[in-house]
Amino acid sequence: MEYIIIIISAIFVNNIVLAQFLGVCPFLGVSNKVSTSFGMAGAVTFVMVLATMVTYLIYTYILVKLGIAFMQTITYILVIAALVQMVEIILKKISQPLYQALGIFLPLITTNCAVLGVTLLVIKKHYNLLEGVVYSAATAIGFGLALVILAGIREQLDLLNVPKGMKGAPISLITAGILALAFMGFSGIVR
Amino acid sequence: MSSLLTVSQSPHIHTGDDTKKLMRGVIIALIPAFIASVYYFGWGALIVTATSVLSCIFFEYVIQKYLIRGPVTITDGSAIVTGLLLAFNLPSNLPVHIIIIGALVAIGIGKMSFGGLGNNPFNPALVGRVFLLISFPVQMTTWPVPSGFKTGYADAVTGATPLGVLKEGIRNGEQVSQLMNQIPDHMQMFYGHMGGSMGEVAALALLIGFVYMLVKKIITWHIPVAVTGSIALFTGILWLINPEKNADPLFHLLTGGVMLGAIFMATDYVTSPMVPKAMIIYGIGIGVITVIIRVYGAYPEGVSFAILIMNAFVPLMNAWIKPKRFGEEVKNG
Amino acid sequence: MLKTFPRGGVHPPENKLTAGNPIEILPPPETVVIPVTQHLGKPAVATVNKGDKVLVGQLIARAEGFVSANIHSSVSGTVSRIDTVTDISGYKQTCIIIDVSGDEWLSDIDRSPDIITEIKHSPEEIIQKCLDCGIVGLGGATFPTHVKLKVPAGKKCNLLIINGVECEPWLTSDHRLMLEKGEEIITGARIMMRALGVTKAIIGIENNKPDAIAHLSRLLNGANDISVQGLKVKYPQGGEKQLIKALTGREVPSGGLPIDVGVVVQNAGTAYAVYEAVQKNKPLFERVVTVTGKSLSKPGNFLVRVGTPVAKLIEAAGGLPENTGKIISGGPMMGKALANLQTPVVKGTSGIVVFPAEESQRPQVGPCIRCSKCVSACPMGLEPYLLMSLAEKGLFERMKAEKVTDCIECGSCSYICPAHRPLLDYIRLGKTTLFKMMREKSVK
Amino acid sequence: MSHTILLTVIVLGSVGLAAAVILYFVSQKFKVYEDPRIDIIQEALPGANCGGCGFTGCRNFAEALVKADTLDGLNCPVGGATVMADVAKILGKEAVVSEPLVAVVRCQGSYEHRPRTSAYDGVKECRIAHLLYGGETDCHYGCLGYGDCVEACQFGAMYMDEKTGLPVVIDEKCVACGACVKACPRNIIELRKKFKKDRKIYVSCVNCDRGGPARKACKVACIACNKCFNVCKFGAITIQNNLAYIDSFKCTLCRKCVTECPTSAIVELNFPPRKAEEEAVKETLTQK
Amino acid sequence: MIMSLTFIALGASAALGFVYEITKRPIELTKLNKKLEAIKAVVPSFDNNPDQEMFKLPTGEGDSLEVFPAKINNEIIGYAVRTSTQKGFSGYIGIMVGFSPDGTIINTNVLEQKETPGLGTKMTEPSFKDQFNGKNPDNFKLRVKKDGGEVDAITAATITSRAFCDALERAYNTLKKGGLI
Amino acid sequence: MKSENQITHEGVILSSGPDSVTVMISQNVSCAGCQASGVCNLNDRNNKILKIDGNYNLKPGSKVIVTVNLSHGYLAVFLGYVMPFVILIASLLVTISMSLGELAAGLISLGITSFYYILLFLFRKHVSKKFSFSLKTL
Amino acid sequence: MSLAKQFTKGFFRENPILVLLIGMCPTLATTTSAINGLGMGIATTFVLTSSNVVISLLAKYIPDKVRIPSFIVVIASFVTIVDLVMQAYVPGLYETLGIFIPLIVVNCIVLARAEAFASKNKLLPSFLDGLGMGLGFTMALGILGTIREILGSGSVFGYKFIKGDGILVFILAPGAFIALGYLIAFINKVRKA
Ligand SMILES: Cc1cc2nc3c(=O)[nH]c(=O)nc-3n(C[C@H](O)[C@H](O)[C@H](O)COP(=O)(O)O)c2cc1C
Ligand SMILES: Cc1cc2nc3c(=O)[nH]c(=O)nc-3n(C[C@H](O)[C@H](O)[C@H](O)COP(=O)(O)O)c2cc1C
Ligand SMILES: Cc1cc2nc3c(=O)[nH]c(=O)nc-3n(C[C@H](O)[C@H](O)[C@H](O)COP(=O)(O)O)c2cc1C
Ligand SMILES: Cc1cc2nc3c(=O)[nH]c(=O)nc-3n(C[C@H](O)[C@H](O)[C@H](O)CO)c2cc1C
Ligand code: SF4
Ligand code: SF4
Ligand code: SF4
Ligand code: SF4
Ligand code: FES
Repeated sequence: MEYIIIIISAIFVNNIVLAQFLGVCPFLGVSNKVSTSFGMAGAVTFVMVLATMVTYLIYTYILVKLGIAFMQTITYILVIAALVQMVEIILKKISQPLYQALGIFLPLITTNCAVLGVTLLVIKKHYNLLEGVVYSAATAIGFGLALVILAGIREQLDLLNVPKGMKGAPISLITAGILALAFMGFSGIVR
Repeated sequence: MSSLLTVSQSPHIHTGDDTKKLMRGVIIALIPAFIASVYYFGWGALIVTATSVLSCIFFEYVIQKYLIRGPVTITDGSAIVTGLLLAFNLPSNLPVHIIIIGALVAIGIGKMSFGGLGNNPFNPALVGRVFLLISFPVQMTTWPVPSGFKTGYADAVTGATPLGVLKEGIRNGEQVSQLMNQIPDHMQMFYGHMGGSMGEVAALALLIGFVYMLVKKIITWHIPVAVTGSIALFTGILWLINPEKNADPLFHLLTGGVMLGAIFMATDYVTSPMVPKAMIIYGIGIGVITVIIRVYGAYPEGVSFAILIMNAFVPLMNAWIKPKRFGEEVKNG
Repeated sequence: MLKTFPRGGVHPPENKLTAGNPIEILPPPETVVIPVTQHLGKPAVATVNKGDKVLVGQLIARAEGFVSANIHSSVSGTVSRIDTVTDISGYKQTCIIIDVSGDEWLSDIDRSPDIITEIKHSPEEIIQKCLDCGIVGLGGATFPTHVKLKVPAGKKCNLLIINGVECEPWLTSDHRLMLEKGEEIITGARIMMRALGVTKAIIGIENNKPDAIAHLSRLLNGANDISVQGLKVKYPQGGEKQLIKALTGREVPSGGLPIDVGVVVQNAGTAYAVYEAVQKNKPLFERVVTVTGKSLSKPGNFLVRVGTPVAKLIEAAGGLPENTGKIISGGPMMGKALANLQTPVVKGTSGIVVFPAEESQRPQVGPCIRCSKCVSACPMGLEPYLLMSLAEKGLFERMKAEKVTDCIECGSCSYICPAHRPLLDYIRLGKTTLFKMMREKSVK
Repeated sequence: MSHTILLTVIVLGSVGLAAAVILYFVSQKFKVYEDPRIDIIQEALPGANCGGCGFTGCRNFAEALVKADTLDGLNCPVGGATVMADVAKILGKEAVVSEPLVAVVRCQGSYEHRPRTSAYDGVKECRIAHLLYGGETDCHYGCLGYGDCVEACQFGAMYMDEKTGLPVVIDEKCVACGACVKACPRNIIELRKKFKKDRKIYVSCVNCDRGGPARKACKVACIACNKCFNVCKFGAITIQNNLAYIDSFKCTLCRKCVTECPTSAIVELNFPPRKAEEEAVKETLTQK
Repeated sequence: MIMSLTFIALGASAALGFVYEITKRPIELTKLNKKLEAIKAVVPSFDNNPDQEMFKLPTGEGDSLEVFPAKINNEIIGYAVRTSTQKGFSGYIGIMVGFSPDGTIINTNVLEQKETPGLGTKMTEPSFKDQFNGKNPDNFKLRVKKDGGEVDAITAATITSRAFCDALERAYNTLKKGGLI
Repeated sequence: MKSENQITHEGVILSSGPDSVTVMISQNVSCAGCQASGVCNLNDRNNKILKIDGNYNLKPGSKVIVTVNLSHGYLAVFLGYVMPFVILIASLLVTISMSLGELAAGLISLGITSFYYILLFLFRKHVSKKFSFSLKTL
Repeated sequence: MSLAKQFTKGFFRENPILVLLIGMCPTLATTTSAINGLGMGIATTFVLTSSNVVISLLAKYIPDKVRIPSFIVVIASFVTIVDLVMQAYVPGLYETLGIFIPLIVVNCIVLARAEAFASKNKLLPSFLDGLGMGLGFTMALGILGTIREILGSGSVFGYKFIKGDGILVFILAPGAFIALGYLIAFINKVRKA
């Protein structure tokens, strides 16, 4: 039950982009195609979970143990940067075509802000490892959901006539705003 | 023959229906509900409606003329429909400046920012309504009680909506059967004798509008039936499981704008799917989300949010759910 | 029990003013202009030269290649020119222009009024006759009939459908033909059945022609090879894919032909033309044309020689009304607006509809309100609103993925759109652009 | 105090080391590093982001330029030869010199010259009108006048002349990107060699009808009378399909053909007045 | 290359460790001060260090509350109780509440809350929270009027108001059970 | 012909060999719409360079269209990210429920995930075969 | 480019938020009021300026291959310093800005300036660039914060000018998106005009 609450909260009630403002840049930046958004969602999920797990272990079993928790930010960012790149290298080593297919399908997943944010939040919310992992996976799914919805709307708007001044970022932001408005309907479902 | 022959592509004839006529049809279908709201809420209903409609038209005109600098199309009547539906979603004693803000949001943010009629992914009236609900929670949840035709405006007697009473009570651990004594019975609710947004209360009047729009082929049955059907089904299940914690399906259908939402707002052409199959999925989505919000969420009603949320999925549905193409299931051979 | 096709369709006002007017024979005009392309396929090649004398029914242009059709003179007289003239399609085309003198027919044409019901010819002979006589489909597409009657290798045909639907508003030429030449049409159908090697045929007729249904049923008199089936009135029932679906429940696959489901569809007029070609040795050089319009004083159905200028037809129907705005060749749903009254009648001309000026202008276009009426009206299950948006933005590849090539150009979508969107105009743009792209690709 | 600092140093040192090792490999594989010449070239490009080069923007084009082995087929139509020469200099590669071109509208079928014979009431786009029929006049080759070309031009180098109903190219603004050529369904617009002072001589007609019908449809149609062909000493003129054509690369602007044309289908632009005319002008002046 | 990165890492970490050492005390002090400020705000001035004398009292619901006794000359003049509730609109609300030794509420101070801005957050405003000052839960029913109590709820934020009452009630009952009042 | 389910990118041939060509994708289309791309240096917004097998006989500098099936893109995401995600979560659930302690559980599941990648590496030939690119000249 | 231009380009022409559209998260999250926005802006400006300075000094000694990690280390150190200092001396602001202080480290603008500018330029220009960009960022945050505060709470820098509440949405998430959307649209319009 606890996990279900974490999941619902992270996907709907406290959606990472729409309510917590993390990962807004990629949310606006790469949400122009639905297919890409899907791929992005899959990739981000893995990266977030992996990052959460590794940083959690480092934080709890190294930084805290040594009493240098203030080193959190700097260690996290290095660890995350290295992890993301490592996965890339591994994939490239495994199969060049697979890597190339990924490469021209997805933008590189440096959803920096969101990944770092989630890893920090896991600590801030005093989750244990499993909760943290579930939380980050659900957060990533929430990110994917928002991304896919926005991509759908943008694909539709591309075929219509949005006023010149509103094209691009402004209309995406306003769409995101209305989406956030709608998602507020879920407030109170978990507290 | 005096002038030159006109040349154009086929077809050379047309039904004669146009956007304006459709909008006029919706307006006509809203009249019974309007009469009912004036009957129950008096001057307030008139003032709210007039303010909302006029500001919607005004803002649409101003934005088209001075900001977008395109053709002005306020005569198509969609702004009137938006204005009416926005008004129908507001309490009948809402301060006028709030109504004007709502109209500005509905038309300015909800509609014209996207390019006006036909381009908006979200239902403008609901964008306005939800915006107000979140911005002015106090004013937006102060409901005048129906008291026959009265001339008072801001000083109307206020009370809770049936859903509000229910939600409040259940939170406090009271039993549904006791709570039901505090609220009008189902028949009264059917006629509209209860607190609530001015246009949502009279289920009977709204149903008359529904029948009119069906007959005039303005809308099809799919969305309203899917919405109400799924709400009935899900609340029915909950009710059967625990009738002391959950209200009966009919109660849910008659309260909190389900009828208004299902008949007039979920069916908005622009923001609903194009294919019957998708319409049904869309309707069920609205129903399910409504029930979830009502039963588990903070808001006592939930139709508005549910419609907006499903609006967001409409582009995806349009992209994925295609009509059955002729000659499709036969493999070429 | 009335059948119909299950999805889409519209019901425009029928306006069949001329349903009760018997076919009148229109005498040949002073000059005729006969285009060498009156069919789908390669243009025919002129076999006459300037100054040549020709007789009615004489071959004046020969079919070039397999999908093509012979062209015969519809009058007797002298070839005055072979030149490019604006034809019905709106572009200039090679035409043979003949100055008429007298009305002298080729001698081997059987002009007697007798009806010959006995079929003596073998399938090959029938097909050869159709080729010789330049028979093409008269239902609109003018596809050479001899090609259609030759079932391609590997395909099997087990049903012939005679299309007597005439779902276009205003037009009544097929209707009159079925009433006045019922026996001939039935014989024509039997001839085609023999050519195709099928034992069953259905004549599909919409229920707004009860007299035609009754008449043909009476003539058939319980024959078990051919049946008449009434159909609910719905446009575009006459589209062959819709008609097959309505009559048999079979669905022609996307991109396929009727023969893929074992059916061949022929227009009732075609059946009559086949009858005349095979039994009477008469080439296709005249046809029934409905000339109609509320403003005409004498609308009617006329038997007209191919090549007659449209102006002549309108004269016969009482002259051009003062406030004419638009003249349509064909029906108002699929027909082409004429730029020019000198345009000649061709084999495919089924009607001339005259609209007054106030009905000729298209209403102002508004933004799509996504009412989905076009989607539900499309008999092919397409999404016209989407196709139009894609065409506007030049996304032709996506139009292809959305099956724009399946569109039968019935116009139901434009007809019903409350925003008056020129859906079909853009869909055509997409189709032609795509076909052009495909052609270019195949050239590469 | 020193205890924490020590720990900090150790931990960060090791994390930094680990990261360094990983990122070192990564940077080797990925070359995050950007060639600085890209920036320089981008500066050199006009920055119109018009896509005329076939890339999505000037920067992408700059990157392609830097990475490509030769500059074959890479050309910035906006900047033209000068910019490409600059680019070539920066990169130390050969630029492929391309002659400057300019768009020319080859139709003079104004309202005045071409009588209307029908009224079009459809989508006001050339590409759609073209599908339907020959246009509102009897010339089925000429300009339809709905301005698809003007729409297509990103540089504001075209406008529709209200009086004639024909598009006009503003020579100074035209960068010869060819967008209008592609947009015109009737192939009326041609990219021709740009002479100095924007002088031009060309057959302003695309009508392939025989002389009679062509003339009937439009007063200034080319009727393929062969007179210009006969007078041209440079072999610049060809006549095909009842239509004369002047090859701008062979034309020397001698102006002989212009006066020959009986229908004024050949246009000369931006020339000083001719002697005879000059005199005539003077005469009229003196008369006054 | 690796050397240079290591150097940077070393330099950076040295700097960090250094700053950390410098700010460690102030950070701790700030935290302590905050707590003391909160305590000061809800009880009369005292001359002891309530933080050091803090003790925990079980609530009887499985958890316990921190109680900070305020004294003058070793004489108890009040208790600051750090109470909390989960019943807020968005869950957890933490409140410091001061009681005089007879159980009268002296003042309240919201320490932690996540309520909706403009709605639930109004509980931090005097117009709401000051109504409790000087009231003794013994004879002042800690319930919103809707539920038959004496508390004026915040308009449209009854839930928050209830939660607030709940937190105070928990503090009061805990003290009472602990025999302190 | 491009249809709904293909990803296409424009590119330029950089070099051409007997059995493969190197193509530079002129833009990472997914990043194309991103406003931040102008200042974004962290990721590889920069042009992607692909090696595509096959003899295409194209001159360096010629413009081409590289096409991949959308399903290949999804497959790549699945193999590269989704599958390891599932494995990571599953192994974590299993190890935690075996009450191994967080540290051990975490490390073990990380190990299992790397094992997945090793497996993938072993099957790389098989994997590589699943992806094909096609080139078309512009 | 003159030094003055290095300094001022971030204000408008290359304003990171309004024109380049990066660093959206803190922009949206911390602008519930003008003061909060400015606080975040100043913190970011500090990191931006100091990392620019340090990087321009060190760039020579850092091999290309480890540039990025080195920059990250430098930036992250300054972020941590800001974090600690704020925690110690402005705890109130620290609490409202919350998680977004550590997130400065991933704000694209910081790394982007380090990469694109500081690593290639001398100390003074880098300093001015960082300061200018930072001030541009701060300015944008301040503007957005002011707008949201006026609309959402009916106050300017904490001084209320209306009775009661404002339009609450504007201090909540949806209002942040909407206000920023229109602000950017407005800037686009001004820029084009
Ligand atoms: C390219 C092409 C090939 C055709 N081939 C055949 C054929 O082999 N057999 C046949 O019975 N009909 C054939 N048809 C005729 C079609 O089935 C159909 O009758 C004709 O296109 C007219 O139909 P419509 O008036 O509904 O458009 C062909 C049509 C086209 C356009
Ligand atoms: C929308 C549409 C409507 C049609 N309506 C008729 C019709 O009413 N009567 C008819 O004979 N053919 C009609 N046709 C043509 C038929 O599809 C088919 O081409 C014809 O019946 C084949 O016979 P034919 O080759 O003898 O012309 C229509 C075609 C289309 C696309
Ligand atoms: C987005 C949202 C935020 C809300 N925030 C609060 C809150 O912080 N505190 C609260 O008591 N009620 C809040 N409410 C209102 C409650 O859901 C509930 O409607 C209200 O407390 C009913 O009580 P009333 O009788 O005071 O109107 C919020 C509602 C919504 C929709
Ligand atoms: C059946 C029908 C329902 C409509 N419902 C709404 C509605 O719920 N809200 C609204 O703002 N406009 C509504 N409109 C009007 C119009 O479609 C709307 O303003 C567009 O969304 C504006 O683009 C409706 C129109 C029709 C025909
Ligand atoms: S899309 Fe084509 S087939 Fe469908 S209704 Fe329109 S014209 Fe008819
Ligand atoms: S019928 Fe017209 S308005 Fe309705 S969806 Fe189709 S194109 Fe749009
Ligand atoms: S579109 Fe035509 S006129 Fe405009 S710049 Fe390009 S070539 Fe010149
Ligand atoms: S030149 Fe071509 S594109 Fe331009 S207006 Fe004329 S026909 Fe249209
Ligand atoms: S600041 Fe860009 S993603 Fe958060």
